Order: sequence, then structure tokens, then C-alpha cells
Amino acid sequence: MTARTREPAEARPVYRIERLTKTYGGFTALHKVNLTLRKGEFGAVIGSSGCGKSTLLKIMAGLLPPSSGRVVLEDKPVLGPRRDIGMMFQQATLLPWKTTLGNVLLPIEMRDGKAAARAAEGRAEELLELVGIGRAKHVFPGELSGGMAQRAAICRMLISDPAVLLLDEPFSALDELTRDFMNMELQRICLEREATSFLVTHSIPEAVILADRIFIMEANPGRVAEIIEIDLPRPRNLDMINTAKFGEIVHHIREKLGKEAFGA
Amino acid sequence: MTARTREPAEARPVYRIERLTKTYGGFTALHKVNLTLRKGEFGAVIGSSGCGKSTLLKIMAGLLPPSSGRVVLEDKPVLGPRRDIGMMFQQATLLPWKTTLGNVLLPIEMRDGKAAARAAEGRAEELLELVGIGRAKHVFPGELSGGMAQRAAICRMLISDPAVLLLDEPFSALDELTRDFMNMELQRICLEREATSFLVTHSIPEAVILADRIFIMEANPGRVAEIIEIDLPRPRNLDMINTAKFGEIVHHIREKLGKEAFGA
Amino acid sequence: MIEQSVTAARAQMPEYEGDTVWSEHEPLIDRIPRWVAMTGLFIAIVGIWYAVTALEIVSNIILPTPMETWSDIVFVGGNMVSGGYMLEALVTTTKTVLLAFGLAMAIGFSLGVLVGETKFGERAVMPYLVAIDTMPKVAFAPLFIAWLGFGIASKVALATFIATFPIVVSTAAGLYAASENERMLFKSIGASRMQTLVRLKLPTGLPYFFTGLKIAAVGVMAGAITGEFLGGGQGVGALIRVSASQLDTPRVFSLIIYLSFLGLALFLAVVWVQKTFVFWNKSDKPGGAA
Amino acid sequence: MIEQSVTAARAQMPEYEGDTVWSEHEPLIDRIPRWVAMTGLFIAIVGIWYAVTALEIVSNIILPTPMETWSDIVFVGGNMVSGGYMLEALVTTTKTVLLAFGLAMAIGFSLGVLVGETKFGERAVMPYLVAIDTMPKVAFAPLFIAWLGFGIASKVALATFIATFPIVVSTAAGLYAASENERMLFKSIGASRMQTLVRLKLPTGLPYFFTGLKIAAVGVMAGAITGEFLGGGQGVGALIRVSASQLDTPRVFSLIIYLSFLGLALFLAVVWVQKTFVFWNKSDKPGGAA
Amino acid sequence: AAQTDITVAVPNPSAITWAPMWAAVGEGYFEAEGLNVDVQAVDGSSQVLQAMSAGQAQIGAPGPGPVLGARARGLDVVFIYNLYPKSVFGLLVKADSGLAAPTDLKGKVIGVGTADGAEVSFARAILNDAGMQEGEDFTFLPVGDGGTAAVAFLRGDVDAYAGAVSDAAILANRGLELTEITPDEYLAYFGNGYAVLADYMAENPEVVEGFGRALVKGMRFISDPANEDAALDHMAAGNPSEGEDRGFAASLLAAATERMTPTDAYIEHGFGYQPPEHWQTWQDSLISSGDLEKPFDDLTAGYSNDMIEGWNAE
Ligand SMILES: Nc1ncnc2c1ncn2[C@@H]1O[C@H](COP(=O)(O)OP(=O)(O)OP(=O)(O)O)[C@@H](O)[C@H]1O
Ligand SMILES: Nc1ncnc2c1ncn2[C@@H]1O[C@H](COP(=O)(O)OP(=O)(O)OP(=O)(O)O)[C@@H](O)[C@H]1O
Ligand SMILES: [Mg+2]
Ligand SMILES: [Mg+2]
Repeated sequence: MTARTREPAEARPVYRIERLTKTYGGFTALHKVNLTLRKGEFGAVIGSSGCGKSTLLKIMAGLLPPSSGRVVLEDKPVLGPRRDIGMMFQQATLLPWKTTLGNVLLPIEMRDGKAAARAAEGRAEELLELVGIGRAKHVFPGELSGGMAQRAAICRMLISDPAVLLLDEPFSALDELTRDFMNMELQRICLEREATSFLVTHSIPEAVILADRIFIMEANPGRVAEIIEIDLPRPRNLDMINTAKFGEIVHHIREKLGKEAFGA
Repeated sequence: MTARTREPAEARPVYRIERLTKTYGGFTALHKVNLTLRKGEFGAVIGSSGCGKSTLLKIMAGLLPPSSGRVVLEDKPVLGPRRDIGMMFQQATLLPWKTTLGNVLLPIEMRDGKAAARAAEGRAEELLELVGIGRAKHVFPGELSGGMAQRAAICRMLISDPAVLLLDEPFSALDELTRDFMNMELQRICLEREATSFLVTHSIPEAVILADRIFIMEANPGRVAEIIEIDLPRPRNLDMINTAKFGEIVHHIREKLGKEAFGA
Repeated sequence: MIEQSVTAARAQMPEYEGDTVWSEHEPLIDRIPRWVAMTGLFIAIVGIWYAVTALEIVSNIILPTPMETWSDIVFVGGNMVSGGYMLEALVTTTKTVLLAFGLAMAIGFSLGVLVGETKFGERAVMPYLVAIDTMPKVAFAPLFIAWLGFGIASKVALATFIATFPIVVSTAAGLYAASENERMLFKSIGASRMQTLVRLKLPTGLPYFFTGLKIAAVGVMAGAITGEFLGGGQGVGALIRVSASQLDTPRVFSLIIYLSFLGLALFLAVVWVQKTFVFWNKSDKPGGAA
Repeated sequence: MIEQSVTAARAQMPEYEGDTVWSEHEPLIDRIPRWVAMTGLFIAIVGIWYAVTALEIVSNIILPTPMETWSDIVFVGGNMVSGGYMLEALVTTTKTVLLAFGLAMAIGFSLGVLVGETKFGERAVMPYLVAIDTMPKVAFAPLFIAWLGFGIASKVALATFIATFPIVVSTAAGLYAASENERMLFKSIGASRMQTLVRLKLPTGLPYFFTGLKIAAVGVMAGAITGEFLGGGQGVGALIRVSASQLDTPRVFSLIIYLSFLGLALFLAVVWVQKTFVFWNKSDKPGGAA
Repeated sequence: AAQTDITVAVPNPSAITWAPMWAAVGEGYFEAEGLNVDVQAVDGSSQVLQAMSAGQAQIGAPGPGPVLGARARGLDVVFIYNLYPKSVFGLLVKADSGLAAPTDLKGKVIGVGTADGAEVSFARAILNDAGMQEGEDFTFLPVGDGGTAAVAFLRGDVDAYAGAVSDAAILANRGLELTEITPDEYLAYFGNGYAVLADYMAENPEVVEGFGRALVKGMRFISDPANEDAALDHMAAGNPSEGEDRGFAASLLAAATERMTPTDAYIEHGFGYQPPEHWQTWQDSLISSGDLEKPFDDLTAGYSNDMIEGWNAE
């Protein structure tokens, strides 16, 4: 597999979120959110705490029913958890009584049974090698570091070969160095698999270094306020962080968000 | 109080850590660490996970006995928790059954009793005003946001009027925007009070924006590998992050740490 | 190829509007309203009970019919309302239960703190407590009578004895509930060991303590009744014993049902106090320590 | 001024070397080695016991002396070793206890899942369980005998009845232990409700379940002995009753002590199984979900 | 006159079982003797004796077996009043069973309260004398008392029951007719009566005197059919729930009074008299069952008929 060159404009839209509204009791968490992801695109959503990012992601994943509006993936409406959607959360939440390998195989085991899981062991091992923790496959999560645990969680997400990856602050519990490293890993994986990805994050540099487009969300009620195209070349690396262009983009977004978060 | 101009070189050393070694069982967490802080200086320590940062801070605070070596503050050896040392942790750990005000007054109540705490109420309220959560003084922690809770924790640290502030990743559980904002608040408070401060962090930009000197630690065994003077002017602001000089410093440290964390 | 089939699919598929057909449904059993479920269960229990007696699967000497029991409940209720001897018995038992509950709380709490806070307690006292708790406590009834006489004191002692252990276990567990962070905080603000215990560990452990109280509420009932069974006195336990020895099973059952209301009331009182007292345990937002 | 006084202080103060005088000391009571503490406590208990009997505070037909009890323990031990009738009784009681424990585990677990997993169970079944549990279970002994006869079955039933409730409560509590994160994970990987229950909630709730088992281990002992007390049979409970009716208090006490060893063994077995089985509960490093 | 408070411990909470005492309470006989009597029900004779030895009760109503047992263990307790000279025990069979004599019980299961209670000695003596051996010709099954004993009959687990005859009256009232097949000579196994510690009797002779005198008056009171109504009222005062069903209470009272009345052979000695030969029978039986290791050097020290005459004097 070779790294693709970016061509989002030409790619067809695979993920469509249309007039999505979500209310919790009387509180409107999301209000008529519209959003489209193109095939192979990396989207990132950024916004202050409580603006509805996780809610949006959960509805996109079919984990939460919307109050109104709809989500369509590959022309089929999302009405529940789907095999072609992979999810990852801030916590690795590996089951402590299963080995790393067992944890990675969990989605297969749940959907297709133990036999299928056993058959998929080879693939799981490949994935673990891919993220660099092949050696830890028979180890229990209690003995993994935070970074290793998140790598295992990545493998667990990838084992079902999803077309779309939804990532809710996947590395924000890790320290900064590990996080930078993991972000580059994530980029590599997304490029290799040509996966359509959607990342929720609090970190502006993280969003900028990873995304093709950044959706800035505002709160009360949650909605997409601005969409920013990031035209840094692919594959990206951490050195780009120190370029002037990068600094400008970050500065622009910070201004935008700062205004929102701490009043006019 | 006006913002002081930096003059660490001339200031006298108040906090001396000498040949500090700490072993847990057979494992050496810290090995002959030497480190001096000058009066009013802001020091930051950065290093990979598990290199002994928290251990160092706890020994400096008198919360953990060293295996050998010593800690001297204001010419008195630190042999246990002291009133002139304020501490802050990653978690706000406010007691959920006390109001914000009650939580802030906790150190006074513990050391001097209820009457003294009542007498200090006025001061506590001033502090809460200072960090901008005066309105929340009668509210229970369950109703505070993460940022508000950490502000209350700051007040709790400041209520005993400590000469030294020891901060163990104080804002790393907050989202990036709140965190930036809180860091600027922290700088303001330190400058106003001319407090000697020592910050443990994982974030390179955070260390650079706040510190006069950065101590880079290496692991196995934990030791100070390099000391970097940051001569950005005071008071600092977030816009400095986008300057070339800032980028250079960050880049230098990242190089240094990256080598350590991920081999060769 | 894929493009093609997708287009084909799209052509056939109607456009989905807001009215998405979410498959998320609570299973039927969970959608029954509470009062329906409770009434239904009540009817089911009484129905089976009736069937067992009506089909004479069990003789009437052993299991009364629901009707007999009901009319006896009414009779006993009448006696209580008119201030008869059964009311006295109920008052005596209630007194015993409340006193024992208070004592068990105090003793269990103290021992729980000893076990949870000191290594001495954990390692040396706890094994003895477990050993004592597995002993058939009924055998100690004569000892209590010898020391405390025939009044309610000896029954209170037996009930206390039975109810104390769960409180010890849960109080001790509660003392471990405070996090490392909170302990560090208290150390750093110069709190003494006693302050840390009283101001941090005990409040943090309250939910555990209340769990113990719930189990103890049940235990104290059992203890009081057993005490009254064995050692004289005027409580409901003594009435049950008389009725049982005369094979007056409807009376036995109706008294038991009254007792279970007393037990339920005590249990619910604990739940209520916990809800009121441990108010902070409801929400666990980021700022809270628990 | 400050500078000055500091200099003065420094001049007087000796330079501190590595030998810092940390005030951190465990209190005396915690530094006693375990065997010393346990032996000490044992001696204290026996000493008080001896004093009470020697000073004739309590008559010998109520509380035997430690020496009488000890020699009876030896006698009973001899009888058991030589396969005498007391061994038979102990075997019967042990059988009852183990059977009842197994049954209580199965029933308690099932009801616990019903209560913890369905709203129907939580709202409609639980109140009845509490009400039933506060009833004096002793009164149900004739009912069990009527159905199950005078063999161990009726004792097993009574013991099961007593031991089930704590398992229900703790199993139900355990089902709430899985975090929101873990539930979301299972939902996202398409796990069914049953899969989520079996593969996530139950394993996560195991530590709670074991807490329930510990309380039940004690309850099942009490139940078996009570059953043997009331309904004849051949167990240790019957032996105790006979000895008590003959005022053979040393025998009563020595049998009780043997029973408490049985109870302790059961309790420790649960602790051991928990340690072996719930291996992941020891460490809670970042990777682990619990 | 100043009233003396005394506590009387009885082994079960029934009032009718202790009818003369409750009649004496109700009629004020104790009061007249300067006694203020508090009755406490514990669980069985052994607990009665334990309560007495602890000083919680001054007078108790144990069975003769436990009294001899306690004496063997060094408790100097003296039996002073034979309340059930005709025994409380009976060998009971179902009325429709066709069983009529102890010999009919060959190959049968006999229910007993506990594995080793006094009723076991009693039943064993009857059956041994009828030429049968335990294990070969009959077996005992411990079935408890009250409800569980009834269950044993209903389930068909036992063919006969050795136990308190008052149980038979209760079972009869609940629709389970039993007949007693105890041969007359076994009435020598007299039942519970009143006992005091020797110390107490030595220090408080007037209390014991007064108690016995009132008791005999109570016995006479319930023996007179004319007093039935008043007696039932006194019983209901002692145990209200027992008295709720008056017809039932009357039949229980009649059965109890019958057992409390000495046989013609002994009636002349008066109420409360303990025939020495009956004590001998008890001792022999307890030794053969292993409950007593050896005969007492002086069996007569365990009981006293000294005051009987005075109590029975009009
Ligand atoms: N189950 C729920 N019931 C009621 N309100 C909810 C629920 N879940 C979320 N909310 C509310 O909806 C809003 C959006 O929540 P959401 O978790 O989507 O925010 P977020 O953007 O992910 O925040 P964060 O950055 O802190 O993760 C918040 O105000 C939250 O309080
Ligand atoms: N109580 C303890 N017993 C044994 N080892 C310990 C203990 N506390 C810390 N350690 C070990 O000492 C080393 C340093 O720990 P420390 O918590 O100081 O690291 P840190 O630099 O603060 O890490 P992090 O960035 O993850 O907070 C680690 O390897 C840790 O496993
Ligand atoms: Mg979120
Ligand atoms: Mg740390």
C-alpha cells in the first residue's frame, strides 16, 4: 500500500449527517447539525467542553438515537451499531480478564462467535505487529502501559475492517510525547487503509496535524459554526508543527474558540 | 502588587535538593538528584512517564521520606508536610460534602481548627474572587466544572500563604482551552505573590510558557539530565506560543525527549 | 462495480426522513409499569399459596389458607388498634429492635474502624470476628439471660450480636474507599491521622457503612425475634412461639407479616437516611472526589 | 531582616546529612507482629473467660471453664478422629452447609441478575425479597419439613433461605459496577444484551458477588445449625441441642468451636477462590477497565 | 405487709401448662402470702435451671431428668413440688391407626422431640419392657415438637410419638386425633414440677413456704369444675393468645388438670407429693440411657416432700 495523495474534493460523500437534532429532556445538545464526510477523508471536530461532540459521535455511530434528522453511511441509514463503523474512546477499556489478543478479538467474538474469533487470530496478531505491540499479545491489560493499551484499542477497532473510524479523544489520556507518537501512527493507519475518519479532540494542534477539514462547534445549542480546510501536504509529520503556516492555522482557530469559550 | 521583572540569577537559593536518592524496594526511582530553586523562580520539570517526577515532588513536599540525600527549604530541612509548602495535584479532589468555601478553608481547619477557619473566611472569599469563582462559594463540588474545581484547588493551596508552590500536572485533566487559560492565571498568581514554584508537566509548551528554568529528567534511574533557561520576557501570554523563538525551544526539547522516550 | 451497486441500491431505497426506525427497545418485561408488576407479583404469590392449600398439597396445620391468614391479619390489626396485648408486644419488639440497631451501629462502627484503620485490627481482630460470627449465636442466649435477665436487655444483646458483624465488615471496607489522591491531599495539608480518619475516610466510606446497615436492619430483626423465642419477655417473638406451639398457623403467619412490615420500615428508613445524608453520592461530576 | 535571621539560624544549625529524622512512624499498635497480636488476643480472651468462671461470676452450668472446654475439645477431636458418631454429625452438617451454599449461590445469583438487570426485578421483585428476608425464617421450618421431610433436605432449604438474600443484593450491586465506557464499548461492537451481561457485567461484578458469598458463608452456617436445632436430624446442631438440654456446657462450647472452624474454613475458601479467580482485581494499572 | 418479688422461670410460654400458678396469681393467693410473682418463659428445662443458677429466677419449673442432670454437675437444686404426678409424657398414636399397645409398635418409627430428650428414656423404657430393642424392633426419629411433630404424622414419617400429652390435645383441636397407649405403670415418669436452689430455700424458707401453699390452693381452685370460667379467665390473663379460643382453652385445661391430679394410690399424700420410688425409676432410666453416669449417693437430697403436708393442710 502506498500513501494516497489527497483528493477530497473529487471523492464522493459517504457519510451524511442531515439536520441532526438531539435533546436530552428539555436541553438541546445538538441543533440541526449538517455535516458530510467524503470517502477517505479525515475530519476533526473541535469545540469547548459540553458542546455536544461526544453526542454527535455517538449518534453517528448508531449508539444513540437522534431526536430528529438522520445519519446515512454508504447510502444506508445508521439505525444502530454497525460492523462497518469502528469506534474508539478516551479510555482503552480493555477487559482485564482477557489477554491483549483476546481483547482485540472481542468484536469478532461478539458478532460471529468464538470459532470465528479463533480463525481471526492471525489477523489480530498482524494488527498488533502493525501498531508495534506484537510481543504483548499474551499479556493481560493490567501489565500494559497507557500507550500500549490504546494501541490494543486501535487493533480492536480495526479488526472488523471498518470503513469509517470514529474517534472520541482517543489519546487525550496519554502524555504528550506518547500522544504525538500515537497520532502519527493513527495517520499512517488511516492512510494505509484509506479509512474515512472522524476525530473528536480538545487539542487544536492535534486537529490541525491530522485533519483534512476541521469542524468548529459552538455550544448552546451545539452546532457546527465553521469549517476549516487544512491544506498541509500528506503524509504529515511533527516537524510541521514548527512551520509558520501551522502556527497561523492554530492561532486562527484559537482566536475563534477563545472568543466562544471566554465570552465575546 | 506589580508584576516583578525576572532576576533569578541575583536571587538567593531557597530550595535545595541535594544528592536525593529514592528506592522502592529494589527499584531506584531517583538517583542522586541535585536541584536548586531561587527565590521567586518558576521551575518546571519534564520527562517521560515513570521517570520519577511525582516521586521527586512528594519528597520535596515532605510527603515521602527520601532514601538518602536531603531537601532544605529556607535553611530548614524538610522532614514532613510544612505549612509554607503548598501542593496541587492533577485531580482537584475537593471533598464532595463541603462547599467550595469549606474546601478552600480545609487546610486552615486541619491545622488551626474550626474557629481559625471561620476567621479566615474573608481571605478565602478574596482568593475565590481572585480566580474568578467568587459566585460559586456556597456551591458543592458536584456542581462545579473541571476548571472551576481546579480553581478552587488553587485557592485551597494559597490559603495557607505558602512560600513555595509544588504543582503536579495541575491542569492536565482539563481541556486544552481551559488549560491555557488556567496557566495564564497561574502565572499571574505566582507573579503577584512572588511565590517560588515548581511544576511537573508532560506538556512541553506548558513548561516553556510558564517556566524560568526547565529541568529535563531521564528515567532508569530518575535523574536531571539537562537544565534549560527560558529567557522569554514576563509576563508571558499565549501569543508567544506562535513566535519563532518559542517554536525553537519547544523543538529542541522535543528532540531531546523524543530520543529518550523512543530509543537512541 | 461498487459505485454501480450503490447507485442501484439508492434508486430502490426510499429517502429516510427524521422518523428513523430505531431498533432500540426495552424488552417487554421492563416496560411493565411498577404498580402493575407489583400487583401482578402479589396476585401470583397469593394465587400459588391459595392453590397449594386448596389442593391440600400441604395440610392446613402447616400452611394456612390466604383467607384464614387475611382474617387473622384483620383480627390482629384490630387488637393492635384497640391497644390490646399485641400492640404491647409489637411495641416491645420495636423497642428491642431499635435499641439493638443503635447498639450494633455503635459497636459495629467502632470495631469496623479498628479493623479498617489499624493493622492490628485487620490482622489480629478480624479472624476472631469471623470465627465468632460463624458460631450459632442461639447457643449464647442463656449466657445473655444470665447476665442481663429476662427483660429486653438480653434480647437486645442477642440481636446486637447478630447485627454487628455486617456493619464491621462494611465499615472497614468503607475506610479503604478514600483514594490515594485524597490521602495525599490530607497529608499535604498537615492533617493528623485522626483528622484524616474523621474528616476524610469516614465520610468517604459512608455509602459502604449504609450498605452494612441495610444488612444489619434485617439481622437485628432476626435477632430480636430469636431472642424473644428463647428467653421469655413479652414481644411478638413470644406470641409467635405460643401460636406455633398451638399450631395456630394463621396467627403465626399474620404475626410474621406484621414483623416483615416492621423490618421493611427499618430498611426503608436506612435507605431514606442514606439518601438524605449522603447527598453528594448522587452526582459524580468531575469536581467531586468520590 | 529576614536575611539576617536566616544567616543566624544557619550558623547555629548543624548541616543535615542523609540521616534525616523523619517523624513518620507507624503507631505502636500497628508495629506488633501478627502472631504476637493474635496470640496476645487469644490469651486475653481466654484469660477473661477464665477469670469470669474462676471468680464464679457465672455458674459453671452456663459458662464452662476454658480447661473443661479444652479437654472436651480433645475428647470430641478423639471421637472424630476415631470415626465416632461426632464425625458422622460433622459430616452431615458439612454436607448440609455445602449443599445449601451451592443452592444459595445458584438461586441468589439468578435472582441477583433478575434484580440487577431488569427494571421489573429491581422495582417489583426486590421489595418482596426485602420483606421476605426480614421475616423470622425459623417460623418456616415446619413448612420445609412438611415438604422435604426430616432428612437434610429440610435443613438445606432453611440454610439456603437464610443465605440467599445477601447474594442477591451483592450480585445486583455488581451488575451496576461496569462503567459507562465499558457499556458503550460493548454496544459499539454490536454485543447483544445477553452478551453484555455475560461477557461484561458479570465478570466486572465478580468482586461484589464474592462479598455476598462471604456474608452468605456465615449465613449458611447459622441456617444449617438452626435447622438441625429445630427439626431433629443427625447433625452437629442436634448434638448441641442434646448437650444443652443435658446442661453439658463444655460439650456445647467445644462443638460450637468446631463449627466455627468449619465456618472459618468456608469463609477462607471463598477468599481463596476470589483471589485465584478474580486475578485481575489486584492491579489497577491504566490499561485495565476495572 | 411488704411484698417479696420473685421470678419463676418456666420452660414454655403456655399458661395452661402452669394452670395452678396462674390461678393462684389470678385469685390473689400469692399476694396473700406476700409474694409478687413474675413468670418468665424460657426455652426448655435446661434454660430454666441456667436462669436459676444465674440468680435471674428464684423458682423454676424444670423436669426431673434435667434436675438430676444439674445435680450431677454440682448444682444444688431441689425439687419441691410434683406438678405432673401422672407424667407429662405419653406414647401417642393416630386414633385411626389400629395400634393399641406398645407391642404393636414392633418395626415402627417412633417420633421423639430431640435425639436424646427425657421422652426418649420414657419411651425406651416402655418398649424395652415390652421386649423390644431399639434399632432392631423400633427406631426413634427426632422430629422436634409442636408443628414439626404434627408434620411427622401427616407425612407418615412416624407411627407413634413420644411427647407431651398436651401436644395431643392441640393436635386433636386441629383435626388430628391421637390416642394415648401409655401403660399405667409408666405414669411413674412424673413430669415437670417446681424446684429451687438449696441455698435459696435455706435463706428464704418463708418464700418457699408461701409459694407452695398458694400453689396448692391454685390446684384446688382449678380442680373444682365450678371454677372453670374464672380459671379460664386467669389463664387468658397469663397468656392472652392462648385464651382467645375459649373452647380450645377449656379442653386443654381439662387435659392438664387431669395429668396434675395424682393417681388414687398417692392422692392421700396431697398435691405436690413426690413418691421416692418414682425418683428411683427416673434415676434408673437416666443411667440406662447414659444421661447419668452413676447413681447418686443420696438421691433423696434432690427432692423434698417436707413441706407437702403443711401446704395441703386446710
Ligand atoms: N445522557 C445525558 N442526559 C442529559 N444530558 C446529557 C447526557 N449526555 C450529555 N448530556 C449533555 O449534553 C451536552 C453535550 O454533551 P457531550 O458529552 O456530547 O459534550 P462533549 O462536547 O463531548 O463534552 P466534552 O468535551 O466534555 O467531552 C452536555 O451539556 C451534557 O451535559
Ligand atoms: N509506592 C511505590 N512503590 C513502588 N514503585 C513506585 C511507587 N511509586 C512510584 N513507583 C515507581 O517509581 C517510578 C517513578 O514514579 P513516579 O510516579 O514518580 O513517576 P512520574 O514521573 O510521576 O510518572 P507519571 O508521568 O506517569 O506521573 C515509576 O517507575 C513507578 O512505577
Ligand atoms: Mg466528550
Ligand atoms: Mg506523576
